[in-house]
Amino acid sequence: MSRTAPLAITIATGDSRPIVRQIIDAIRRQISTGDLSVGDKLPSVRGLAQQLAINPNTVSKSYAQLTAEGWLESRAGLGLFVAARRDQLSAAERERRLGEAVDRFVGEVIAIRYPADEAVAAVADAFDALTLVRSA
Amino acid sequence: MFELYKAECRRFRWWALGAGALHAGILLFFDRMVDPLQQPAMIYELVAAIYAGAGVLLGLFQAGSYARINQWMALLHRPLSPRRVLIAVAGGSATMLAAAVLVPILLLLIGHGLIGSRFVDARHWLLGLSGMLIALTGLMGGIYAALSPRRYGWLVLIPALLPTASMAVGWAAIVVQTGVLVALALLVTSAFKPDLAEPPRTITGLAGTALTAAMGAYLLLVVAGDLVFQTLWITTGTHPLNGVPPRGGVTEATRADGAALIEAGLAGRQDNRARLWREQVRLSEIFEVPPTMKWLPVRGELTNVAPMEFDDERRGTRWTFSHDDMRFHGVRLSDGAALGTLDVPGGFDAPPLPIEGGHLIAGGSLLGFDADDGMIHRSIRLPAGETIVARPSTAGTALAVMSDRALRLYDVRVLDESAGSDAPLATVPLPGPVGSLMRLDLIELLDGYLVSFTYARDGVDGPADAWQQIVHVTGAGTSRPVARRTLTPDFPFVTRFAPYWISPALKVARDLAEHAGSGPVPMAQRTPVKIPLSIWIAAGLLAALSAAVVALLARRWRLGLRASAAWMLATLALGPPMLFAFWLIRPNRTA
Amino acid sequence: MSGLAIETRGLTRRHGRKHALDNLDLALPRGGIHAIVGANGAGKSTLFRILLGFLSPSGGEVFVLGRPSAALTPDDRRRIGFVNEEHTLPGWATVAAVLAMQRRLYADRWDARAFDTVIASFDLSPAQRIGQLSRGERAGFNLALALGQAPELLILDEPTLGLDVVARRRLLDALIEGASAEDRTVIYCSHQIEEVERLADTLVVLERGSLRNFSAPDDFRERITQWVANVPFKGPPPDAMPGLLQHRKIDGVHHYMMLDAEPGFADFLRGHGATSVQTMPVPLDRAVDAFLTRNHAGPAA
Amino acid sequence: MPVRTRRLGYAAAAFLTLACAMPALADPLAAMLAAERARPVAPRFPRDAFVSEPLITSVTLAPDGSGVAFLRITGGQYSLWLQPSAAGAPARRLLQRTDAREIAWSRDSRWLVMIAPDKVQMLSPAGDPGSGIAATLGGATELRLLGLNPWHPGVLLVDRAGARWRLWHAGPGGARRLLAHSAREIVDAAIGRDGRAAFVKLVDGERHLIVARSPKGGFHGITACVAMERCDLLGVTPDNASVYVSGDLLGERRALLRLDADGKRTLIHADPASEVDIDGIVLDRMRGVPQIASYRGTRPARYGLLPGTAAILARLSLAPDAMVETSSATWLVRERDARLQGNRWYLLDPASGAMRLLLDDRVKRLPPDALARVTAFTWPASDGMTIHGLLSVPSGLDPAHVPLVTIVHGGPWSHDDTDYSALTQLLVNRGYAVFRPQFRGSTGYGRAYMFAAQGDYGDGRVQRDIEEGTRYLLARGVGDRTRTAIMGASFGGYSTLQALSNGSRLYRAGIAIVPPPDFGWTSRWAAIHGNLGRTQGMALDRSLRLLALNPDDRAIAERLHRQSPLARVAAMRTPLLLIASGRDERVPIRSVIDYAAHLKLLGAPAGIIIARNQPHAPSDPMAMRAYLFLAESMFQRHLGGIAPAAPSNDLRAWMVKSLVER
Repeated sequence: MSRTAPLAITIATGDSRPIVRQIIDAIRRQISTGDLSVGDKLPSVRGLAQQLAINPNTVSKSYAQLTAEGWLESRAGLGLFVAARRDQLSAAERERRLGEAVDRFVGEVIAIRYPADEAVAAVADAFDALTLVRSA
Repeated sequence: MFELYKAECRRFRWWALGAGALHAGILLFFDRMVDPLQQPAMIYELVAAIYAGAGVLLGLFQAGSYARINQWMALLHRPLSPRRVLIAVAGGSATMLAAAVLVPILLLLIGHGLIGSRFVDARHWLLGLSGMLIALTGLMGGIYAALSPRRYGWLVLIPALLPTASMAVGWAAIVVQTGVLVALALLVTSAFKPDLAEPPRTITGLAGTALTAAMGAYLLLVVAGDLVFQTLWITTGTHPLNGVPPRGGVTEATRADGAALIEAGLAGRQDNRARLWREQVRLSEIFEVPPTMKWLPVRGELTNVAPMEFDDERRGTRWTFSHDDMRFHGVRLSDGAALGTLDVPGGFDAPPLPIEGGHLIAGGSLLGFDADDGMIHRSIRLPAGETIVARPSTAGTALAVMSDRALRLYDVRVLDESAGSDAPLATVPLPGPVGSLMRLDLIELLDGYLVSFTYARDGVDGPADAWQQIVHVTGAGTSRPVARRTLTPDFPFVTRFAPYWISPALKVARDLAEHAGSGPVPMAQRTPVKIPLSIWIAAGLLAALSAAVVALLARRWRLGLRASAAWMLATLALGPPMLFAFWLIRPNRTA
Repeated sequence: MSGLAIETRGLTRRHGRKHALDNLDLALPRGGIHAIVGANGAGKSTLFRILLGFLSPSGGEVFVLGRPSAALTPDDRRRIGFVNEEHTLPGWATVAAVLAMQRRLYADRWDARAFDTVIASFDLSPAQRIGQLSRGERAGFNLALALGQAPELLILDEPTLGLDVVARRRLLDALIEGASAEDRTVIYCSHQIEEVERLADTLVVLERGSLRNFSAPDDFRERITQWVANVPFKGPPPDAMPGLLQHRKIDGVHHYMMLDAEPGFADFLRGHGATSVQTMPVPLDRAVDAFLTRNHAGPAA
Repeated sequence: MPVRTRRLGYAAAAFLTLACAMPALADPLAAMLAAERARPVAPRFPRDAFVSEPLITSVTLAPDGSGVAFLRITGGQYSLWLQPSAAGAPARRLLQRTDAREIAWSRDSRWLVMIAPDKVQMLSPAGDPGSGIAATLGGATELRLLGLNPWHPGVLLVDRAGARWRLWHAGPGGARRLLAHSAREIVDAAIGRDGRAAFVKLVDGERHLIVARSPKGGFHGITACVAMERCDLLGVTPDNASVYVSGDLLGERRALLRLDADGKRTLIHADPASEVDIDGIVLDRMRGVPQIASYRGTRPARYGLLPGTAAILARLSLAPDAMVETSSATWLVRERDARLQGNRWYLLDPASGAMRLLLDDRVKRLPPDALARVTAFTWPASDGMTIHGLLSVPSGLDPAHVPLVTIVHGGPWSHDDTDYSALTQLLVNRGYAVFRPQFRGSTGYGRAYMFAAQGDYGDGRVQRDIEEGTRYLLARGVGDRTRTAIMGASFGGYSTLQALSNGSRLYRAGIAIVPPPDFGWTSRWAAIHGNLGRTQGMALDRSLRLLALNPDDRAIAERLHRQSPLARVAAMRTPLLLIASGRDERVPIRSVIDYAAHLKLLGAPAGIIIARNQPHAPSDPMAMRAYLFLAESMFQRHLGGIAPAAPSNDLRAWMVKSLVER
């Protein structure tokens, strides 16, 4: 039986994102950055609720969505674990989200009058760094 | 529940200890100065008022501390029925209050009894009990005042003042006080429920509250109504008793000097004899004989009309009367040593009331303490069944002795000669019940007397008939009426009969309650009131009208049919006070 | 017995001419934490008092755990815990005495563990008198007592009011601990949206005695959106904008807070001359604030 | 020491009282009228100046003559004083306040006996132990004072235990000794020098019995005083075998006599003129023997009974009516005269006859020379009996043209004496002649004179004496026939009412003060109700029976009623002022009011005044002043004369408060 991985996340009330959303984002980010590895056991609903001082139902909801999105998987009687990575989104959806992300990015870059080529280079560097971290 | 009781006891224990110590200290102090068991009634009334006041304050404080909504919810929202919560909470404060009141009294009484030279009558133990009952009544009143809806709670408390108006004596007084306490406790129970603003939920609680409130409203209407009425009269300057009272009226008769009164009484006669009498009246000294005392001692009564004791100054002895063995007990004033008992041959018919001049009134006997031989002698003994109801007074060479049946005139020397004859010079049967007699004036004639009886009690602003009767008493002691005139009431018909038309039923109930257990009170004999038919009709119409208003209100408040009917019937029976109570209670549930 | 913890039908309570509760229909299911928010005077306390039978409704019906609230029996009360904002406890009694009384009263269902868990985070001595406790200590003790009685229904009327951050955090922990019990329904009333956001399963918004919202907090939040539009001229008249909660003009830019904005709202604004239109979600506290203040700040309807 | 002070009682001229007597002169009328005509007219004095309140009382000389004790009255309070006899010695106040109303010296002059209504106290001026209460009077045994023990410091007391009367001696410190006891009431006693009761007077039915102690012990009767005979025990003779008695056991008039143990009566002294009763007997207290016998009247006389006494008395001839107290050293003399307002006391040195003023109770008094003389005279009644009377006339005026007021004394068993009288002096000063008849039935002129009334107080001889006296004076040129009035208090008031309603039409106005409207009714009432009737242990009804006024006799009652003012009320047509007392203990106010009401009803010209709180004989000086004003006004209105001065403010206030006027 594996130990529960520590889940170093915080939530902020008063955020424009609901707490469910914040938990989901944080876990996703930790999985993406490798802070959580596949097979890591997540805190129990009660445990996380206590940790974050929130309603356990909220934790349940977050876990449920992450599970539905394929980030987590439930092992009967044992708890929730980080699932093996699969693509959960359709191609079209992925394309749309990329478009949104690019739009936001481009808007911000234009706003700071940054040269486009340097911006593209910076994005490339960021991706490289991400790869390095993961492989490390 | 027991924990709650204990907690409440603990809450007040220091208060109870402090109050009890203070109480004991004050009693001890007064015991040093005077005999606390032989004070006039007024002192006991004052002390009772203090006990009641202490109870009220405690009740207001305790219930007031719970009456705020959060405290109230904290107290009642628990797995206990409100009644049990009440028993625990009120039981705690009642226990502490009763201890603070009763323990010092008992210590005093026990102390008295043990000292030997003093005695404690059964009635004194009851007096202590009564003190406790009154304190607890105050407590319940305070609790009720704090918890009951302000709209009508105060009204319900008015009839709880019954012990102050009750004529009950001895055990009966204890019964009346207990009854009031129990009734008040039941009313508190009915108000002791989560929703304080609502009328009682149970039918019995509601009915009890409504009836009591109706009685309160009745008393308020009768007393306050009269006050308002008279104040209005005075402010508008049309009060019948402003300035010169109306001629031929009751007030004129009660205020007139004796001569004018007797002359007015004779005004109806124009014969020579009456003219001579009138001349004599103008010249004579008028002797105003006090007709009745307010109270006479009754055996076993809790308090005293006056201290039941007198001093033999020559021998330095204080004689105090014991109701238990109906004898005087002597104590030497200098050192408090017991000096035995004092009796009169034939015993006392009733507890003797010491009056001026070393005389005593006891039932039908006038007795006197003779400082020479240190004995009590009987000066006058009336025929069996008659009671002396007033302080004997001198009228020239005669001693006027009022009994409940007759005015008797004795040679004034009857007081001095203990062995002398006590045959009266004249016996004048009273022309009406003694309780209605307001004043009695007489003059001496050459042989005999001319006596004026003015029957006007309750006839000034009350409903009683008032009249004046002149009686001629001959030298041989026979008497016959010689003139009579009716005194016209000074107050309007409407106000005089207000207690009746407002609610005949409540009038009767009030009288019954106040007279219950009164014992033999000869002064209570009154001329029966004649209630005119119009008053009955007015009372009926008012009741019907009130019932109609109740019906209207009940419809507006969407009261259930049976509840509406019950309220209407009650209003029909009790009249406007019930309407008043209904309007204040505003029942909103189909009960 | 219905499956609802609380049910009111057409519940009305008047204080004179003022309606504290106005035809309130509310059905709170068993289980979960139901937060009730509303401005002062929205009728929350009135509702609780009626629920516990300490106030009679002027109209309508109320059921608590399936029982008319006016007819709650001592046994019903045993299953209902209630904590008010003052944490009313007899100030003259000691902690031990109050605890002993509570244990005896609820002997058949006393949950020592729940009590101990909560009380563990407060440093109380049994000999202390209630009157000597700090407000936070008293609140903790009170909540511990309420949880110790293992109620089916726990009604909390602003339990954290006036508490400092530390005490509030402890209390919330205790509540989370206690609320997770099976089949327990918690009704929670607070002005602290943060707490509501953390705790509530259901957000009940009361306004002037009426029910304005009954949903999960996130659902509520999603109903409210903020729009920033650059409209050179006066902008559309407010009465032409159904669902407008708030409108402010800052530096010539119009900020609209919209409830249930229609899909074509951006076009609507452009149609009224907006040169740019942007929309964004709002945090819960602002959403509630906007919702509750619409009738104060907004133009007269 | 005069006998009267030994009686220690309070004598008041009042209805149904029995008092002592005095003699009068034959026919001095003409001389007196001439003398008064020749005197200058007296100036008018303010009315209130006539009222004379006593300021010093009970002045009594110590038997050793060392000093005089007296009571001073200040604002109603009595204080006890001692004035040493030595010249120039200041008076010393012994007690600042005392309840005593009378004081006496013990024979050894060491003790003052102070007598209050309810107790007897003894005080040693020298401070001997034992001062304090000697006896508390009254009580269960009705302890009362009999008199002073003539030999030993202390008093004689009588009380009653069950059916027995007991005679006690009580001395300093209250030590009491039983002297005698009897199944009959003890009313008098003479104590021997051995301190034992030698002679005792007892009540025996309608008579008194004098018993003497037998040598073997026990008492035996020696004589009886019957039919109202007076027999007062004065003291035991030096041989202890006999007793001095003042009484009328021998002859008509009261005299001084000796009564021996075998009942033998020996006259010692009686009025040589056989006219009046003996008035005063002074005993030599050291020896216990009579020293002086005196007789009163306008011709008073004094006789020395011991060797040398007459000589000393001769030196006192300038004050023939003065009262004397003797001692072994100096004598005390009280000046007495109708024109002397208040009192003056002198010390007389018996050896030299020098008199020194000791005490004067008035700072200011009306000048005696400007006041009226009182002259005794007699006239023959229509039945031949000689009747006595007193007359005073205004000086310097023709007596035939002055109004005449007849003042009838009360009692009726009493008499007017020649002391200062405020009423008489006021009326004379205002120009009225004042006639005071000593009608038959009056005392002081012997038993026959008193019994001559024969109980006929209706239309009988008594009333006729009064009216005949008035007519006699008118005939002798005293008084204006058209300006006569009659007044009197008590019996005098009765007589006034009689005179005004019996058809005689002699008087033009009358003032009746506390009058019994029906003599019979009042006597009966008094016999039944009054607490006033006992004289020497004799109940009033017994006395009345002896005076032919048996209250139980219906015939007498009916006669008296038939002839009473009450029965004749309709005949009252003369202006009358009726003054009654609201607290009258002798004439019940009810009877006066009944009569007054009848007067009012019948429209009689009568003014009624009731003094609500006054007794039968008011002692209140305000009452006296008020009555003087009322009398002056009444007579001025109906007899003419000078208008009276209005009452002063305090008097008017008192009258408004105290008098009911109709």
